[in-house]
Amino acid sequence: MVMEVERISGLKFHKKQDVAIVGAGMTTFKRRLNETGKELSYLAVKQALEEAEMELSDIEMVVMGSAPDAFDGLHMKGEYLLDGSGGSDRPYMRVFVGGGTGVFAPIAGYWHVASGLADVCLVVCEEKMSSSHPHPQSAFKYIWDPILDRPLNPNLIWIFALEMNRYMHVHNIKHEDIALVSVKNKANALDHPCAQLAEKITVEDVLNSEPMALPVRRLDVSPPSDGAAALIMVAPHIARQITDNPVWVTGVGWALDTTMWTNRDLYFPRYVAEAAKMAYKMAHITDPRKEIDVAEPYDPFDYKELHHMEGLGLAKKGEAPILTREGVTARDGDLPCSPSGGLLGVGNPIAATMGVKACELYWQLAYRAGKRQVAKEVTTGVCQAWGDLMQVGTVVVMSNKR
Amino acid sequence: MAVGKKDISAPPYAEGTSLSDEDIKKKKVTYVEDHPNIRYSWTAGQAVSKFLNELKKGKIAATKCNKCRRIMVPPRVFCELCYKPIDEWVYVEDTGTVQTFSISYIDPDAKPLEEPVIVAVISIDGASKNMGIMHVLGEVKPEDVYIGMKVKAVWKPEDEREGSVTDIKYWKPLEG
Amino acid sequence: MRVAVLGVGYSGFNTNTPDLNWKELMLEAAVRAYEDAGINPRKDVDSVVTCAEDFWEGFAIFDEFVPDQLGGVLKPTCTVCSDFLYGVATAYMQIKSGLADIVVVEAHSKASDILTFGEVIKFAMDPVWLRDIGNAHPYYFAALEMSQYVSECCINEEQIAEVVVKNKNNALLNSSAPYGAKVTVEDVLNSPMVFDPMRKIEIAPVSDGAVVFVLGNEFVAREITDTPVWVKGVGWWSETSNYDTMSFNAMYAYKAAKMAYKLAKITNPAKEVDFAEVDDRFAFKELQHIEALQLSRKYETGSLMQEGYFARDGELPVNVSGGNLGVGNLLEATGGQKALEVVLQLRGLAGKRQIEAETGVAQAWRYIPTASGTVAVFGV
Amino acid sequence: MFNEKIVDPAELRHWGGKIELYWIYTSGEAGDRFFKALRDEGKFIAAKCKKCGRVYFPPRMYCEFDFSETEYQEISGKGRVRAYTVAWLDKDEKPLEKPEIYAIIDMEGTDGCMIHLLGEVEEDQVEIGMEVEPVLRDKSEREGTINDILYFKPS
Repeated sequence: MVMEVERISGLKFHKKQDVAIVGAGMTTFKRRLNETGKELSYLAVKQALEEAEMELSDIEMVVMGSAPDAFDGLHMKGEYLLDGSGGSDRPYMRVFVGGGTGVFAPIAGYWHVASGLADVCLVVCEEKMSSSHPHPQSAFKYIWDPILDRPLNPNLIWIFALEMNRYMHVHNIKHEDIALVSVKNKANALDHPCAQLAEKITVEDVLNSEPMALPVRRLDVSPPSDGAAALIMVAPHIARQITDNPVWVTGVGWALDTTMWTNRDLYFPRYVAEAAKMAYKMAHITDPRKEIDVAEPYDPFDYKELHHMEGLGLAKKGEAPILTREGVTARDGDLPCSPSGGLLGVGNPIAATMGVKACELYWQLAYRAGKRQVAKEVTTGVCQAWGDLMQVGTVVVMSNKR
Repeated sequence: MAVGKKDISAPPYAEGTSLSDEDIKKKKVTYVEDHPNIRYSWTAGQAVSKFLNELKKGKIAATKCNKCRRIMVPPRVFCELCYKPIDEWVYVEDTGTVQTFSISYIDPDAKPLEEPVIVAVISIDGASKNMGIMHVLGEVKPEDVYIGMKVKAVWKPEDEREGSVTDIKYWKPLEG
Repeated sequence: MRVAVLGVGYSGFNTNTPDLNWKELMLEAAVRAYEDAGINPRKDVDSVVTCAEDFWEGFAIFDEFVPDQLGGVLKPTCTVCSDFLYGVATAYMQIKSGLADIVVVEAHSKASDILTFGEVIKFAMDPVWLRDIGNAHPYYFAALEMSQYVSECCINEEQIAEVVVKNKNNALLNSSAPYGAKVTVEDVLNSPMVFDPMRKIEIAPVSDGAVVFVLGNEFVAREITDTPVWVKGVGWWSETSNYDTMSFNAMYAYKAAKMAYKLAKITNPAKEVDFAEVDDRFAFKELQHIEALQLSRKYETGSLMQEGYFARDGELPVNVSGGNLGVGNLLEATGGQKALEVVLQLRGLAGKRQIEAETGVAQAWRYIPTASGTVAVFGV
Repeated sequence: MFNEKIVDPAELRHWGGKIELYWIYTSGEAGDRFFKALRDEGKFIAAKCKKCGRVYFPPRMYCEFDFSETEYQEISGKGRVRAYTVAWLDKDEKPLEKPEIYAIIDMEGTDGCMIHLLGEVEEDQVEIGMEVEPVLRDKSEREGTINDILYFKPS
């Protein structure tokens, strides 16, 4: 018989030290870049080091986040990207939760510092999707179960279309309402110097764009890109030396749902809800809608931002489209969502989307987002990513007050 | 440690060198093309082997957990929620309900398809609620598909079946 | 906050596993580990860490196929693209940072599913500078390193043959080591040379298996057992990814060991470490790694090997389990098998190959073409 | 965790499959410079760190140990064998028609090295410390890849 351990309560979240973010950087996101993955990582790290006014020798440990090896076309791609990410001659580790890696890598950075093993940890995310042929999407053929799914010749978009349709059906949401997210984010991206697909479009443009896997149309989708991003996480005594206004990581959470994605109702992302529960508990947030000032929910597809807002508790189930229509999620709204322009506007180099999620949230809370700075005063924000087969939720809560 | 309390109004970013597909075709930059021969033979294992063998016989096999009382398709040897071995194998119907669907105009390589494919998550009759599989629909026009539609499997002739999920050609609307 | 090993489980190790797919293989190891720890994974586990690389499995995102069989559904579950011991390090940090009280670490090898093993290793090489050169098996990369090592450290063929002889004979006492054999130094020296100066018998063939550890903080450990095995230190280090800046001398293992020893407060490893399980996927690597772990001095290791210093009944036994030469190349589970052997020895559960020990070290390398590795120190 | 298992090998299924993708890898900023010089002029280029002075070969756009920029400089392309191996097996572990000699070659005027094949030399004549020089493909056949260097031969 299995004996059940009596749990010691109240032990959780007793970390060795707090964790602050003091620098971030990213490269432009483009359909195809000449730089190798290593060189892209280097460019992003260089920016982050510059912002923090640090040298590479100040970095103690490195965390790499990068999604499938099939994109860059390298087995053990973490090992390949090592030197460009500043991993030469130091502890270096790659973490991976599919598309959720962009926000998961900072979580791994968090435990490197919070455990006391490192005082300065560099987090780098890179993706070079253009290497994969015949099309970057072809690499997604191999995310399916080789025996149960792959014989049906699936395309990655299928799974999103199926989820989107279910979401629209259950809450009776119109495509027009969902398209507003694409319109908003692509317009927000006009202010992002790294953006690949920033443009002013209308709801009609989205609804009339080329069908991919209905209900998903071309403009509902973020583009595949090449790019990299970097973030520097430090212990409090280091942060103090660098800046008067660091941004603190106050909560992290992640959760992975069952592999059998066809066995659950897709209308609600319970994996995000679980991850958010963990992060909010840690950050002592009880009413996210009131306590969160700015959010960067993961938006590889326009409906996904809405879906994830509901998972994050920023909107009630089925309410996210209404908030979007009312302008609440606009950059000058009460709860700005994806002020960076998100993946829809800036681009979607899978893991490197850390640049528009975690890095953007840091910049917003540090009041360094320039033209993209949200109108309202901000203290606490949340960023989130999703990954795998509708499975992973990764959530980071940051605050500019400790 | 470099110490300097800075005041940056906008974040820095690094410009990469953008290339077009033309640049590659015209060899404006040097590159390497690789077509590796990477092959696998994935072991189906206990549950999936049995599932495939039963498909060959024209039946959909499922497994049952007597603790949570779920009947699970695709079958597995353990219940992932109770974390215990399954209790028995049962057969489920080859009819079901469309949970959600999509009309796909692209193939796995994102190339356009001449005829769209209708793909659906179908919850199988006889299994527990929401126990679905992903498959394609046929004998139906895209505009006629709706969530909640009852469908039935159309099997390949017995001599063409090979113990694969494609032994079911597609699922068609169940009349009446 | 100290970190303890609450339970271990494994499946294998076999040359092939035609009856179980990767999920069922992981399941078998996990169930045994949970039973060993006496916990209910659905209730007690806070976090699950899997160590896997996509192309060892044949998927684009292997992380998808992990949670169910480990009891990790809707729990914090993630993949570390590295060896099992990196997973142990991750768990160590998660526990120390208060994110989790109990963490499960898993790694496995389903190498028998890979039909083109050489092609997969080649796929790890830099595509622009290295991958396309010549037609040989990428084992040549290790042979180049061996060539430099033997000339630099004056190692002779007999000393390397001795590693093979020791490990293959040790493996005969390990029922889960499929490559055990009664061989002599002459047998080895008469065997075919395939990557001069490397012989075929010096290369560990692949095998299948899974290893699962349940790790917990000291409060949980005290509740479960009076004599826990502690994770005293972990270390991991990367030299570089470029062949031109690599030391080809296991500097990664030296630096990783330094980090682990520091955490474990070990100042004189040669005295304080009782035994070690090191990566010997190529026979010469064992000598390199012993040196890097500071268990012997440079230029001495080869002759100590010949004197039986590292034998099962020697001063400082190394690879009592049979090592990779005896158990096989377990891909990312390599460090898992090493750590498993260390824990079994420390708990007195190693059967016929049991030795007397209080502190053991497990070490693994990230395989061709890398210069990264990891070390963990366990003790009672 | 198994109450029963399939024992009949004929009932146990396997599913074959190939990764049907191909990849195009750009040589990158430093690589492009090197391969264009090699292809068009038959020249070898290395990169020197502006800060620590380390000369990298293969060249790269950054110094991996201090992340400073590098400057490119021409080198002779000659080198000295540091280590070598004679490989008899191909990537499927079948015998190669002709054994291939791989070597780590320390490149003259740099702190770096190159891993490449040796040619125009018998297996038993290769020595550590041997001086070698590159043999390039005919200019008209060069493609701007690493195989524009056919092999290194004793000089």
